[in-house]
Order: sequence, then C-alpha cells, then structure tokens
Amino acid sequence: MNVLVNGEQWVLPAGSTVADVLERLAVPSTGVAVAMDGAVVPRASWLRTPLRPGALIEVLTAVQGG
Amino acid sequence: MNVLVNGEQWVLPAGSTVADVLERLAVPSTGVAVAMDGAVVPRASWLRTPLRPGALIEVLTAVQGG
Amino acid sequence: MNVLVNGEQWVLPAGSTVADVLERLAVPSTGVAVAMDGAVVPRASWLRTPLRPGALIEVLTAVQGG
Amino acid sequence: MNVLVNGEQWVLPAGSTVADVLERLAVPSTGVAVAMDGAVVPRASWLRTPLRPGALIEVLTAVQGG
Amino acid sequence: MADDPLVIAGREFGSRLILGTGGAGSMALLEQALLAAQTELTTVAIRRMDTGERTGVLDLLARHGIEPLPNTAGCRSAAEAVLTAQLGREALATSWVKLEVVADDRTLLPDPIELLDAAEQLVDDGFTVLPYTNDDPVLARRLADAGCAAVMPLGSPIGTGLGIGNPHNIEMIVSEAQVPVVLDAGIGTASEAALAMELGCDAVLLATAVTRADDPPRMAEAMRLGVQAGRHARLAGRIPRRFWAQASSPARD
Amino acid sequence: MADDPLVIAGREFGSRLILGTGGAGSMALLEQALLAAQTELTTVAIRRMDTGERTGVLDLLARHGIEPLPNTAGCRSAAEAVLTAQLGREALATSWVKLEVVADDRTLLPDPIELLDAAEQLVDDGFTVLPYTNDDPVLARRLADAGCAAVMPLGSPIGTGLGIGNPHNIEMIVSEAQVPVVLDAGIGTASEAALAMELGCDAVLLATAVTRADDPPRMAEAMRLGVQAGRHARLAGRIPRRFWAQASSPARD
Amino acid sequence: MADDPLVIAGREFGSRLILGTGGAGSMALLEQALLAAQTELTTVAIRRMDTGERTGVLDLLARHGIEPLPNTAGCRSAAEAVLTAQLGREALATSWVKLEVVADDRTLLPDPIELLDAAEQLVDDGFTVLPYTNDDPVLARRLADAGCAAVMPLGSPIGTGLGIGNPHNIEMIVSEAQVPVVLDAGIGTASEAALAMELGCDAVLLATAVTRADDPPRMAEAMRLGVQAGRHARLAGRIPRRFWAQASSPARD
Amino acid sequence: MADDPLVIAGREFGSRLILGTGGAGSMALLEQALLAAQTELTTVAIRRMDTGERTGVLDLLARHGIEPLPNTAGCRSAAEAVLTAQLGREALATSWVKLEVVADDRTLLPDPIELLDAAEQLVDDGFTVLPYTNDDPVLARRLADAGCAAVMPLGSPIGTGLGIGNPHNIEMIVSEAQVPVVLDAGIGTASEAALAMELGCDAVLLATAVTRADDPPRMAEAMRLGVQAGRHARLAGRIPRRFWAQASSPARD
Repeated sequence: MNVLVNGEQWVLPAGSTVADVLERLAVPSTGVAVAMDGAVVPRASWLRTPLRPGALIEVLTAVQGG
Repeated sequence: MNVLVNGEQWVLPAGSTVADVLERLAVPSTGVAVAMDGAVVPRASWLRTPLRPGALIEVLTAVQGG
Repeated sequence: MNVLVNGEQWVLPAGSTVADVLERLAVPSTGVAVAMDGAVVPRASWLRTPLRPGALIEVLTAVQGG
Repeated sequence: MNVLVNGEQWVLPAGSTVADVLERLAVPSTGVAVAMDGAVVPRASWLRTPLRPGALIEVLTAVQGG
Repeated sequence: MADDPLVIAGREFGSRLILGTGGAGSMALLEQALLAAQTELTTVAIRRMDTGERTGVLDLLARHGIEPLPNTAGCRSAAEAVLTAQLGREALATSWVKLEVVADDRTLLPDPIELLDAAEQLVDDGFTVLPYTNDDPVLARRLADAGCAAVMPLGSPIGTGLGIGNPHNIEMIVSEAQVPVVLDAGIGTASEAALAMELGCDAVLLATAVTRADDPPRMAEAMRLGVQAGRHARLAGRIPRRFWAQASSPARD
Repeated sequence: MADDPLVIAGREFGSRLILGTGGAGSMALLEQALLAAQTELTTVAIRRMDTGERTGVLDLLARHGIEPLPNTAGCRSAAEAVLTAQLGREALATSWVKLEVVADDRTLLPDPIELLDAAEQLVDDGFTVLPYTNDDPVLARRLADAGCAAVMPLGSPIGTGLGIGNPHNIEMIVSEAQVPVVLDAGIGTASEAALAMELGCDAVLLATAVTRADDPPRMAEAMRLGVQAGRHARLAGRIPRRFWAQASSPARD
Repeated sequence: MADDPLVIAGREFGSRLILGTGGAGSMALLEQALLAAQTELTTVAIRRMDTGERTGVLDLLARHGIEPLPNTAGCRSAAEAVLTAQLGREALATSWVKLEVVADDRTLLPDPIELLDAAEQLVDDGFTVLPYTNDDPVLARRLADAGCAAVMPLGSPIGTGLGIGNPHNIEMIVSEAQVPVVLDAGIGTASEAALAMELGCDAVLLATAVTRADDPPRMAEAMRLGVQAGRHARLAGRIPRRFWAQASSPARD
Repeated sequence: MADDPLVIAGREFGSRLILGTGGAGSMALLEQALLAAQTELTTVAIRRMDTGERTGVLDLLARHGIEPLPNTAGCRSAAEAVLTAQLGREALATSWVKLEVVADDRTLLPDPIELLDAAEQLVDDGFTVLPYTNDDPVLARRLADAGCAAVMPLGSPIGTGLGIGNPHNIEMIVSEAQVPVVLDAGIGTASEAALAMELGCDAVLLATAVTRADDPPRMAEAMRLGVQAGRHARLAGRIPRRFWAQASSPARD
C-alpha cells in the first residue's frame, strides 16, 4: 500500500496503522502530532487508525518560530 | 389605509400608489428616491406601484455630507 | 555700621567681620558660602574679613533644584 | 612689479593701478568687485589706486550659489 | 505645468481634489469653497426629504457642473449600505457610490468585513464602487480584487485632523495598487494633502478640513494648491535624504 | 486668493519663495526653474573671476528682473564674512546680504558666535542683513535685536532634504519674531515647504531641493504651489486636532 | 517595584515580555536570550518532522520551565490555520494558540477576513486564541467580541523594525479593550517596547529584534528592561506636555 | 549584564541616570525617588539661606552617599553664572558645576554667547564644567573645545516633557563628541530616556519628569530601567529597518 509521508512515497503492508508510520520514523513519545488527509489523528487513536491507501500523512513537531 | 411615510403615520385611500405619496409631498421630479419596505421603488414604477397597507415608505434625497 | 544681609538691613558694631554675621545667623559649619559685594569670601577668611560699611552680604546654601 | 591676481603671479610695470589689472582681464563694467590685501577697492577708486608691490589682488564676481 | 488627468473607471478628471460637502456653515460658504477647490466631483449624503423641498445642494452642484457622488455615510451593515447605494443611484441617476460602512460613532472607522461584503454586492449590481477603507494594505487589495474602481484609505479617523497617521501603510498600498488610490479622511491642513500626493496617492478627498476651517474658501484654495504641489513634487523626483550636509555654493578659492 | 506681500526692510515681495541658484545642472534648467518658482529674489555666491567672462547668472537674473541676493557661503569667520559681504555689495550694487558663517564642511551649520559678530558689524556698516541661522530661538532673537532685517532659521542642515527637524523651535521663533522669519535650508519636498508656512514662517528659501531634483522646473513649480498652499492654510485657520472622530455627514434617521 | 501580574485567560504571568524563538542563529544564543528576557511564554512554529529527531527547542523550553505557545505562522487561510492550531494542540498538549493568518509573503500582514473566521472557529473548538492582528481598532474589537483571550496588534510589519507606526491606533485599541492588548511585531529597539507599554499595552511580543540583533542576549535584556520601564512609566502618570518651559529650580532672589 | 562605567573627568559612575532634585513635593518623596533612581550624582541650586537652618537636601544626599552637583540655575549672564559657580564650590567643597545660563523665563533656553563665555572662565578657574546647552552640534563642539568635561544638550525645553525634539542633532553631537554627552532636559517619560541612550548619549539628566509625575518614586524606577534599556540596546546593535516584512518562522512545507 502506498502512502505519502511528509511528502515522501512510502510502501507499507496492507493494514498498517498510523502507529506503524511513527514507529518507522522512531518519533519520540511527546511533542508530535499527526494529520491524515487534512485531519488530525489524536495520539490515542494512532494504534487503531488504519492507513488509507494513498493517504497523505503529515508528521509534525514544534520548531523555532514566531 | 395606513402607511408610514418617513416615520409619520399617513392615512390614504385604498389603491393609492407611490406616486400619490410623492404628489402629496409635492416632491420635485428629480433628485428623489423611494423605498417601500426596504426595497427601492424605481421612478418608472411609481405610478403603477400600489401601497401595501402598513407599508414603510422612505422618500429620500441628497443632502450635504461626506 | 549698616550692611545688607540677604536683602535685609542690619546694624552692626564697627569692626564686625563676616564671621559675626554668620554667628548671628547661627549658620551650620558646612554647606554655606558667603559673598560680599559680588565676590566670594572664602571660609578661611571669614574671621579676618571686616565688613565694609554698606556692604551687600549674601549668605547662601544648597536647595532643591535643577 | 610682482602682484598676485586671483592666485596667479603677474608682472606689471611700476605705477600700475587696479584699473590696469581689470583692463588686462577685460572684465565687464558691472558685476565685479576687487579686493587688495584683504580690503575692498571701490570701483570709483580703481583708476587712482596704485598696486602695492607684492599685493594680493582678488577680482570677484557673482556665481550660482546658495 | 502639464499633468495627466486622474482616471477612475475610464472617466477623466482634471482635478485631483475631491471635496465633500458635509459640515459647511452655509450654502454660500460651501459654494465659495467648492469653486476655490476647483473640484469636479463632490460627495453628498442620502437622507429623508423633510419637506417637499429638495435641499439646495443639488442645484448648487448642477449650477457649477460639479458631479455629485452619493455616499452611504452612517450605514453600519452591508445591507444598509447596499440599499442606500441603490437609493442614491435612483435619486441621482449615477452608478457611482462612495461606499462607507462604519463600525461605530466614536471612531467612524470602516468595518472591514461588512465593507468588503457590501463592495462585492455593489460591484455585482453594476456600481462603480469607491470604498472608504482603513489603511490596511490587505483590505485595500481585497477591495480592488473585488472590482472596486478605486481604493480610498484614510489618513486618520474622519474629522480628527490628525493627518496621515501611518505613511508606511499608504506607501505599501500605493506600491501595489491596480486602481487609483484616493487618500480619504483625516487631513487637517494643506501640507498633509501635499504629503498624501508625495506618497503616491492619485487624489485626495476631504471635507471637514475645509468646511470647518475658520475661512473655508481660503482653506479650499490651500488644499487645491497643496494637492497640486504634492503631485508635482512626486513627479519631479525629490532629492535623497542624507545625514550630513551638502553645499549648494561652490567651494571658496 | 488675496494675500499680503512679504515685506523685508520696507521692501515688498509678491512671492514668498526665495530660490537659491546653487546646484543647477545647466543655465537653461536654472532659468526654467526660476521662472516656474516665480521667485523675485535669488541668492548668488561671490567667487573669483576665472576668465574675463562674467558668469551668465547675472545676465539671466537681469533678463527676468529677478533681484540677486549675494551670500557669504563658505565663510568660516566673521572677518571673512564681512569682507565677502562688502565685495558682494560692491559687485552687485546692493546692500542686502544673505549672511552665512559656517563652522565646518560636514554639517555646514552656522557658528553662532561668529554669526552674531558678523551680523553686528554688517548692520553697523549699513547692510540689510538676512542671516542663515540654526533653529535656536535665542540666537534668532539676538540676531533680530542686533538689527537684522529678517531671521532665516534652518529646517535641517543644508542639502540634507531632512525637512523641518524641530517644528517646535520654528514655532517658538515665529511666536516672538519682530522681523520676518524665512525657513532656510533642509527642505526636500513641497509638503515641507507648506509646513514651514503653516508653522508661521513668512517665506521659504531653498536651492538644492529644486536644482538637484530629477526635474528641477517641475519641483520649482511644486515648491511655489506648496509655499502658497501653506500660507493660505495658515491664514485660513485649520481645524483643531481631536482624538476621536467627528462625522461630516448628518446622522441617519 | 510592585506590579500586577499579566493575566490572560485567567492565567498569571510575572513577565510582560513574550519572546518568540524564530530567527536565532544558534540554540545556545536562543537559550541565553530567553533567560535574559526572563520570558515565561514563547512562540514556536509547527512544522514537518524532518528526521525522527525532535528539534531541541521543546527540551530547551522544558529545561527552563518556559511555556511554549504554538503559532500558525505561514497559514494563508482559515482552514489551514485551524488545522495547524489543532496539530499544535495535539503536539504540545496546550489549547493556547498564537493565531496568524497572513495575506502574502511581502507584507506578512494579517488577512482580516480569514483571521476573524479562524478565530471564531478556534474559539468554538475550545482554544484560547491569541490573534496576531493589524492595528485596526475595529478588527481588534471584533476579535475580542468573538471570544479571543487577548488581541495582539502589530506595531509595524513582521521583521521590519519600524516600531509603532501608528500610536494613535494602539491608544484607541487600548482605550476600549476588554481583553489584554499585546503589541506584536515591528519592534526594533528597547525604546519602542517601552513606548508600547506607555501607550497602555499589557505586554509586548517580539522575536526578530532580539534574535537577529548583533548581540541577542543583550538585546533581550534591553527589551526586558524596556518593557518594565514603559510599564512603570504608564503606572506612574507622566507629566503633561507643555509648549513653554517650566523651571525645576526656585527663582533667584 | 555587564556595562562600562560612565566616566566624567576621570571619575567613574555606575549609574547613567542623573536625577535633579527640583520640583519634588516633599523631602520624603524626593528621598524615595532618589533611591529608586539609584542615582550617584544629583543637581542642587544655590540660594539665599532664609533662616539659620540649612535645607535638608544636603543631609539627605549625605545620608545616602549621593554626590551633590551645584548648578547655576536662573543665571542670565556669564558674570552671574561664574559667581554662582564659585559660591557653589565654596558651599559644597566641589569643583564640579552644572553650568546654566538661560536667556529668558519663557523658554529657559541657554544663551549660547553667555554660556560659552562662562564656560571658558570657569574652566580657567579650575572647574569641572558640565554645561546645559541646546542641541546645536556646533555649540556643543565649542564647549568641548573650551575644556568642558561633558556636554549636556537638551531634548526639548526644561519641564516641557516634549522629549527629544531633534534626534538628528543629538546623533550629530554624539558622532563627533570627544567628551561624554548627557541628554539634559525635556524628557517626559521612560521611552524617551531609552531613546536618548539608543542615540548614543552616555547618560541622561532629568528632574521634572520624575519629581512632578503622579508617582515620583515609580517614575524614577521607570527612568532607571529606561536608561539601562536604551544603553543595552545601543550596545546590542539593533536590527536594520526594512520597508517589507521578513518572516521569523520557517516557511511551511
């Protein structure tokens, strides 16, 4: 299954979840947020939120700014 | 029939038109506009526009301003 | 002998000195300066500086200002 | 006789006058002023004002400015 | 000295001073002020006809060939402003309108949301819309994008005489304007009208500064001259500002 | 619109703009600028005659009936200035002088001590002295008390185009002046010339702002209009400044 | 000297200086600047995670107990801003947001229509909304009426260092504000931060002026002192301005 | 944060705020203000001793180790000022003097001629002369050349609270000063004290702004902080001013 993660093409096994993406990215447990197809995926739902084939995934954090 | 003309109570015969109001006011032929119930009544329709009982009539002109 | 001290007429015995004026005024030992006829009379000379009859004596100190 | 005219060395016959300098310079009859050794030489005196040997002559006029 | 005409919605004006008629002490003073200002376009308000009498202002303008520009002064909502604009069009047989939608009586500042809404409706309805706006370059751009024929940013609030409070904003508006920029409101004296033109405005609109001056006709003359002065200064290309002096006379020998 | 003439030392001038001739790129541009400015009095410097040729500037001024006002530009001491003034009087057959005694080349600011000294000597020598001074109200008063026919405070240093750096000082000078006040130096654009007049100055003297503008004749026109605008605005009595707005249209019903 | 705390949405802050983290040359300089500023609240942006690494900024803030305030910098529409705010809330576990909806990259000025729309949506969604707005008193009022916890008008465009372009607008905003007013953007130096407080602002938010100064920690110190100075001056009640002088020493006898 | 001491005539001061004692409503308020200002040097006037009592001000200063600086306030001529300075030296056993020679009571502006004359006499007489001068860079230079230990230009006339009327003059004075520059007179509020330091002044002297404020001790604190803020800002190197915006957050992906 293909998804776009932060603008890059990823191929993942069917049934992968948001959590799988974050695991691959080895993101820390805090300071991170995820959007799929323009909607926030709350941390509590990461494990049980399947990736939609072709989904646009954004993994974000806080940086210096403003 | 009662109508409110520029905030004043008028009593007019049934079937009166916008033109009748203007005639009573002896308004000049130019520089005047009329609104009935919040909508413009074009000059061309004054003669054939009957007054709605209880209508709010505004007769306006240009004054110094701005 | 008449002298003018800070604008007031004083009568003093002949041979009076600047020191006599200051004694009468009971001025403190510091923070004071004296001018006679528009010239400073240094502290060291107060005792030995006779008053000129009709002299203009100014006794001054520091006040809030500036 | 040597004189300095507007910063240039000139050699002139003894007895020369301010007028001689102006004639050599072919200056117009108006709009000109002359100073010798830091003092104005009035127009009326040009003919009868002999040049002092070694004199500093300044011949001036109006230019754009201010 | 030659100058291009001011062109708004394809129409040419020789004068770059638009004088409002509000606040004049008498019709006679207003007439003298209008003539001294040599204005070709002047604002009027739309109000109830008290008697059968039409106020003299229209006749005065007609007598001197000055075009009346109906405004929507006093309107607080897009709906009010749109109706008032339509009544002005009906009364004066012109599709031009000075659009005002103010938020409150204390500041008389435009309400940006209602103003843009009204502008869009009136453009759709075929009006030539000249909106009175604040000095926000973004709102000015959105009004122009909505099809307004000009943008009329304020210098400072109506009637304050505080002049041009934020010249930088006016410069930003001018630098990207696709339509004429008319400095409207806040001008108190002639040097401020001149400054507006030097900043690149295409025209100046004012009323109070003239009509409430001690001598309205003379102040109208002052404003006419000030607008021309600022316009020519803008076209003439001013000298750069420098920190240290530069002599205007040649060095002495 | 009617205005009183400017009167200096009993002599009347219809124009309140005095244009300096320095800095012009060509005699032709200078001529156009002088005509556009409609000036009646213009400054010239006194310098060595390079050739037998007299520079064309005097002929130009004579041709148009513009009075030359010799200055003492570049002088650093009272002695230099007095001699230069006397040479100017001799050359131009006028007892009027624009007195300049500057302290250095970087600021070209007047030296207050030397300036007052020179002014006193020249007044004694029968000159009509118009001193270029800084914007210090005390020095302006002392120059007037010394018998100067006018005082000419700067707006900002010569050639900087920084305008009127301290309007409060100019207002203080005007408020007590017994002689005409001519704003001299620093003006960069027309709105600043207008402001000078609105502050109460009787005239404006400038050169660089016109002669070094991209289009000198047009800037001269702008300055002429700006000075008139500011003068009329001063006479017309401007509206007071207020914090909150004041409507210029009647309230809606 | 004693002062009340700044209270936003019921939360107290001892510091009235909010320092943004953007533009710092290094994390070390940022840390020194944050400490010198003694800020308790600081803005961060929400961006893609490039690697698995979290940027050090959150750890830095946590280490010093400084509260991060996520912003929506770079958003051009209400929709973008709302999503970014929600992601910031998710990432930082805070319902506070500095709301920015800018119209273009050249001015970075807020788009009033989109800004108000986003503010309304975020308030409905339970956010504590601190909107970056222009200096229009009407828009500030509408944002407060929409339920924003503060209004943050600009002094001048982001990063320009032009200071407070229109103090009169800031005074009008303060005079009727029902929520804290935070002067945001445009400050270039300490005297401008002090002026913001003297005009009645409750706090100052800035980044570039500190992070891009030659010596960021020292400028942070300057801003901290400037904000305190302006705050105390406001509370102390300044002397009135007068045209003529008033002696501070007693008259001589 | 570290800063060099202020050095005048070889003497070091940790504080760059010199507070005058004039105008205080009570000795108690003055004491609180002096302590809040943390000033190390303060001006006093020399006046007739009414009774045998010495006014409490000297004891107050002695109690807190604050150095009194006698002034020549109210003197109109060099002769008056020289005598008053000599009496101050005699009374306070100090050779330091704040030299004031004013021209009139309405402006309290210095008389440049008398001031320079008095300065030259007092320097010859061994005084450390700190002259209160106007903002003329030429007079400031001549005072420094005459041997004054500092120059103290005004921001605006004494007691007006008009702030720094002509920052360009102050910048010119600072740019060439060979001695410390102390901004003296005119300051009304803390942001103006900060601005003075940002312009490059070495210290600020003020009295009325503090002693006549509604809350003198708090305003003294504000001034102390403002002077420090401006000093650090000057040393920190402010960002350049730019016409268009510059983002402080990274671009969005």
